[in-house]
Amino acid sequence: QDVNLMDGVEPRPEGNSIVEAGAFQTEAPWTIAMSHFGVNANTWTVQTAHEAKGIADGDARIENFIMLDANFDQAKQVADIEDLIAQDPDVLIVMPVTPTSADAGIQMAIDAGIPVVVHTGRTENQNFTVDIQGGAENFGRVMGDFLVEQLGGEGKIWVLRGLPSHPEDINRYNGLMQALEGTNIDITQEDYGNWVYDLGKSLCETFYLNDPQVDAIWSSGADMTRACVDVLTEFGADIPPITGEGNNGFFGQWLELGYPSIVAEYSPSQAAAGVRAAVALLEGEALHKHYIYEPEGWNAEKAAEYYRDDLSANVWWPTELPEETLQELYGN
Amino acid sequence: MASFLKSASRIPPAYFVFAALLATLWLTKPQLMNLNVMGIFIRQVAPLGILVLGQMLVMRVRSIDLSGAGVLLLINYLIASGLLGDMPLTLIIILSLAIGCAVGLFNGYLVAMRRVSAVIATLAVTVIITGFVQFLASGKPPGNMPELMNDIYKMKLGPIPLPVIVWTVLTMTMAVFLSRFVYGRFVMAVGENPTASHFSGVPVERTVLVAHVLAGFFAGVAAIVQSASVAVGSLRLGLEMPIDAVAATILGGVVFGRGDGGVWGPFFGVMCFALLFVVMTSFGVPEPGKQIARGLIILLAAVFYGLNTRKS
Amino acid sequence: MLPAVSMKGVTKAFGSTLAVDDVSFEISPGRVHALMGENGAGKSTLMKMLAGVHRPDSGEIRIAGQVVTFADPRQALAAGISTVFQELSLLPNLTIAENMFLGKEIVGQFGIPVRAAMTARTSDALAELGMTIDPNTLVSELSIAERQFVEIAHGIKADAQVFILDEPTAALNAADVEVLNAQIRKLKAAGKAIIYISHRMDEIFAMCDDVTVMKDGRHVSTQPLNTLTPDALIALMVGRDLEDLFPCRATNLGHVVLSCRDLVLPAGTEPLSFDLHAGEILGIAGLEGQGQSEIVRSFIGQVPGTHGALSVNNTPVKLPLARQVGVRSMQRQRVGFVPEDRKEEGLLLGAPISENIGISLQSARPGFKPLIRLRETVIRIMKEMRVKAESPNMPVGALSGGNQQKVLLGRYLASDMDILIIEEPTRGVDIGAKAEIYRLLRDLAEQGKAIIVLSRETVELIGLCDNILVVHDRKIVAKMLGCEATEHAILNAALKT
Amino acid sequence: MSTSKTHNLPGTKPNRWLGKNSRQGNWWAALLLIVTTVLILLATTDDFATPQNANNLLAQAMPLIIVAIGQMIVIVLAGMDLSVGSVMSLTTAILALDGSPLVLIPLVFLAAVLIGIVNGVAIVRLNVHPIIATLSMQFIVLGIAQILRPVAGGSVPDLVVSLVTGSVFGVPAPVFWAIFVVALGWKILHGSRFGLYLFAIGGGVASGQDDTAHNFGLKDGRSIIIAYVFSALFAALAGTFIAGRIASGDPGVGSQFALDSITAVAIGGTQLSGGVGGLHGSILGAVLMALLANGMNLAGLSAFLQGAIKGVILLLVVAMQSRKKMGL
Ligand SMILES: Nc1ncnc2c1ncn2[C@@H]1O[C@H](COP(=O)(O)OP(=O)(O)OP(=O)(O)O)[C@@H](O)[C@H]1O
Ligand SMILES: Nc1ncnc2c1ncn2[C@@H]1O[C@H](COP(=O)(O)OP(=O)(O)OP(=O)(O)O)[C@@H](O)[C@H]1O
Ligand SMILES: [Mg+2]
Ligand SMILES: [Mg+2]
Repeated sequence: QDVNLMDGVEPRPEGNSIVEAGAFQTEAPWTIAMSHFGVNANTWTVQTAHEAKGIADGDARIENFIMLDANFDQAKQVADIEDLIAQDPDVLIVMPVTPTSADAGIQMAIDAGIPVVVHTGRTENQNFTVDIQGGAENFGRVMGDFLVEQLGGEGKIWVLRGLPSHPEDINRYNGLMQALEGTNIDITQEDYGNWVYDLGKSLCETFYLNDPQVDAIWSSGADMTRACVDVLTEFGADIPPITGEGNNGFFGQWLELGYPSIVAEYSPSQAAAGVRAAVALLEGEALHKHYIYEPEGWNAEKAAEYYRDDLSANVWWPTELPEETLQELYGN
Repeated sequence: MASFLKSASRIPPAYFVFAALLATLWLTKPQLMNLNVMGIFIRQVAPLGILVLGQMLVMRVRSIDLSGAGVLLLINYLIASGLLGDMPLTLIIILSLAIGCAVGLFNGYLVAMRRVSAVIATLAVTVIITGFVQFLASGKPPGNMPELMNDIYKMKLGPIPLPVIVWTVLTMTMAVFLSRFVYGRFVMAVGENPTASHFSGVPVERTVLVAHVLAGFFAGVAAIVQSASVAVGSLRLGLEMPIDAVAATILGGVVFGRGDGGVWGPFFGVMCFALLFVVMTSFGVPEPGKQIARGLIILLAAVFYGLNTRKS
Repeated sequence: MLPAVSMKGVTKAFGSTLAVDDVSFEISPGRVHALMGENGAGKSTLMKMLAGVHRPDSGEIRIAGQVVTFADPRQALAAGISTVFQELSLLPNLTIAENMFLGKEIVGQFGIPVRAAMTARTSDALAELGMTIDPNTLVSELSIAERQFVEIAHGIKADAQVFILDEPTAALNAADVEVLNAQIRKLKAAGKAIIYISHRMDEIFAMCDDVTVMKDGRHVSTQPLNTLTPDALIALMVGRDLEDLFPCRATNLGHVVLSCRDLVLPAGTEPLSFDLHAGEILGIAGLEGQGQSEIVRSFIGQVPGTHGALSVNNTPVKLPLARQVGVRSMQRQRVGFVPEDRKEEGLLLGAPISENIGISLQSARPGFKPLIRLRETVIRIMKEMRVKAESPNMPVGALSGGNQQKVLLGRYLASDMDILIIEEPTRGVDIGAKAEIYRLLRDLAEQGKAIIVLSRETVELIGLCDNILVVHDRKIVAKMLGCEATEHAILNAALKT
Repeated sequence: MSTSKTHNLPGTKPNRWLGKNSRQGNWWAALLLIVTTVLILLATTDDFATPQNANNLLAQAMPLIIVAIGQMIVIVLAGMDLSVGSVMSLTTAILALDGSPLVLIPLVFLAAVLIGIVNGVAIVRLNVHPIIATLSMQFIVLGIAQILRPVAGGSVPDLVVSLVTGSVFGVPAPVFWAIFVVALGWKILHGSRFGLYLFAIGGGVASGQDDTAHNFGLKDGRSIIIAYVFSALFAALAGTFIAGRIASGDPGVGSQFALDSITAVAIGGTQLSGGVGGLHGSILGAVLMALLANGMNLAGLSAFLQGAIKGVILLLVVAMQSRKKMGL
């Protein structure tokens, strides 16, 4: 009877509570407001915006879907949420920039009687109505476990991290640490590649030239993975086990070259799930307060099922975008 | 001897930092000290280096160009989004350079003819282009770069990667152009005193305009090299690149309206940025330490230079 | 009586240039002491040490018997030394009043400057110098002569015992000089010591009590002025007798090379016309601000809103020219314009002498052409102009004021123009060099070139020019032959009495 | 020979407020755009003219106004401070440390004074270009902020939070902040000898007469150092305001502010070459930028379009700002 927000999203088993049915039931038409942490950081963030908008546009009861882009600026997110509340929405969806950038806004909305859905990023203020959290530790651990298994618990690895000071990066890294605990795996080189291709590439070049000895590579995101594989290919080196994410370009490379890898799932459809949770609240359905999203890793077979060579490198899997939209946005 | 010492003291800070970083690597990571390895490291900063050629030029005529970020992003997006269809590479390159020049012309018109603040004008251009690209990207996110570009990027002449050669050749061309051609004197004169230049018959407005067009051109070249180095298009390049370009230029001894460092000062300014990255990464300096070390190194070099060139 | 200032064995070198070499100098209260010498003799440098701008390498300075060392001009000011520097040094973005009170503002409650009081007192100070200008005008809006006056007002209104005036009259005409003279007499009567530097002989003899002559950084002689004749003084300075200051005039003029027809200036009413012939030196005289430089500047597009027709070597030029291209298009017609404000409009101070001389020749070519070799030209010009400098690579900013002027003129000499328009050809130039410049201009005219000269020194116009136009209120009110003109006649015409 | 002559300039009656030559710069372009934007918003949206939104707008504009005032103090003397953003970040990081606000707040301002002095001394005594000095400092201070607080979080003392979000007699706290910083800015820039010296020093640099102010007997070096201290102090003030608003420490919070504050100052008509500008211009510039963000949010403009529109408006201001001098 539970509302299905998205495949792989489940109520948190412990420390959870229930949002009473009907607590926020509202007559349509609705105004749904959303503060996005940054639409234009990379193609993954763009896709989240499309996923959210896709669901909202497909629901005739949502008259007004206002999405603001904080552009990774904490101060702007504070302002954005104020401006959203000023427009008196029926529900507020927040993708926080940092653990604290949305706290005051959440409180302000709750005080004004507006329910708040938080996803894709944690907040310190726990007074929101519902949250959906991708398990960053899980993400990092899925990757870490794979490497531990591949190496038989011993060896040298490189670590390509995301954005410095970014909570997602720190939590994924913590997941890796949990996986490495008790093994004899050494991190020989580690640095931040900001989850983007070009920095990831410079980093791998520097790592390789410094010390080409490496048994496996933990990469915190797919664009960096592809960059690193490109570097190793250019140097003519063997590709050791390396971790990746659900990106179409990376799938293509992986399936072609066939190196050992695993995909940690982190779907942009979490943004769709956020809208779904908002709609459920307005419909008056009962929800849990906390949802988690901790899927298992993907192997090459599963990647092959998803891979589409007729779409560009920048589709992120899994997605809920309809075929039509996929073709329009990513058709080659 | 005295004059030798005096001219030695005017060596731009970039050379000191470069020497110090090189020595550090030599002592601690001798395995990195070969042409093949260094070539790769230097290749990483080739786009910045090419951008600096333009930045240095506009700074010499007392202007500044922050629009490089926009040009890079736009060209990178156009190539990767497939909006250009199956255009041949030469056409893509010509189009990119044309875009760079057009943006430069627009900047130059605003700065030289309309006399608006160069910082604001070029910043606004970047903001507009970035917004425009992001708008386009909402309908058509960028995809793959043509593989041919990637292959060209990886080419080498002997141990030296092609982008490094392009950068060096452009730098040499600029060095000759500025020191042996009339336009170079115009640049010097305008930087020294625009009013007096005007009365001396220097076409001040045109000089500044051309400087901006050239800066746009170099941004176009930088954009091509930068695009060739990646496999996917980007949506966000940020203003770090133009700001780094300003910093490298000043580190190279060129400041607004004055240029002790010639063309090679800023060249080595960029090399410093390359080595700084290598040194930090190979020592595994943690992020805060990296920031602090980067700041301290630049500051100390500038202080050393500043003390030497201080008026008596 | 204790001297107000005494400098003993003072030496100052810039690199390998010994600017001041073991000079001793003394001045008593209530005296006006002239400091004379050729360009680059070290006068300004000596005074800058007294004013706290430079610190001497050796030697000592005493003020009222006390040995002093100044770390900066502030301390010199506090010790009672007020200076009017040779190179204009007002801040263009401040108003006259703000410049006047800079560093010693009148502040009221909470430290807020009291604008009204400063405005009023500035107004008074300016009025004493015969100026009725609004003290809240930004200095950037002033003409060069007005700036000079503000600077003088700033210097002489200071609460000081010693006043240094380093070529205060270089940008002033005779009437203005008289105003200054009255002020100096007042200071003298109040028992102040005044050091006066000028290259104009008549001023020296009219105002000063004593004279010290310097040459090549060294002290030559100090004596009361009444023991000297002008010729004797010149001989001391130059080290030789100067024959005629002015060369002979032209015997016959050629065809018309430049004709100005029906020129109407923005604020003018009547159109004005005149012709310039090959071989002619034409002077334009008039009181301050009557439109002399507006007339010539309209030829190079610097005065928007003018109308009229110009014909240069029979090529018609329609006025107004666009500001951005005026200078260049006239240079293409072989007309050179030498601006008066050499620091702002003339020289590239940080650039070497060679570049400053060569820039016009280079800029006559398109930017994408290679540079032409100018080494020989530069060396020839420096020799012809007798520029006192270590090498052509020296930055012009390090030259003495008069030598800077020579470099500026040299630029136009190098580019071999047919017509030269010169605002103030000898501003700040020593008497010897003046004679050289006059001869040079005359030589050019003999070669068939034509020259228009603007000058505040009426004597200069009379001695140098073949014809003189007198301007009043943007109209030509008189035209006279140089050989017939007198100071009196010109002044009468200029005043339109 | 006594002649009476007058030096009255025909048609150049000084105008210190308007015009290409005024020392205030072209501040009216920003004003014009503010008025236009407000009129458009009044006509097209319902939510703009509410007291709630006025509060929001003030609070949103405040940090930028504060930093811009500090930034302007150094820009007037032909300098620039790229380290203000990092100082803001550091401020929030310090305020989110464990400790009494009575220790933390003075610590914040002590740090700012120190940073300002280092900037100033590097520029004045060690002859380092302002962009390089403050850019280096930006990295160094950011590094320190990251050490103190690697990830956003922690909690800021309640005192600071209520100083920003509270109200007195129904008047929200940001109003008092506004009055305070504007008064302080006015006093420093336009109501003191120090302020005039800033303009004098900057005007000297802009006209290539670097020594002129010094020759007037001004303590130019000391004034410049103090100016950088002020700039850092204003940044700390802005950081405190933001810390109160997000109630936590965050090493990334200031990253946009260096460029944004320079933009605001320049939009306000201040010339980056020094010597020309007015406090009101910088405030108008900062308000315009905040108003644009707020207005575009309320007008429901697509997140995908906001960037381009902001740029176009920037360019509009710029097009209206043609000046006498070319350059920065
Ligand atoms: N800052 C400086 N750097 C280098 N050389 C200088 C500097 N100032 C003056 N000199 C040199 O010192 C010498 C004396 O210059 P100074 O300005 O004292 O001459 P002056 O007698 O005032 O000449 P003028 O009549 O032309 O003003 C000149 O050779 C000049 O080039
Ligand atoms: N381009 C201009 N636009 C407006 N006013 C101007 C312009 N040029 C000059 N003026 C004003 O016109 C008046 C006459 O100026 P001009 O400099 O031609 O007189 P002048 O007698 O030659 O003065 P000087 O002896 O100082 O050269 C001055 O008050 C000046 O401020
Ligand atoms: Mg002198
Ligand atoms: Mg004049």
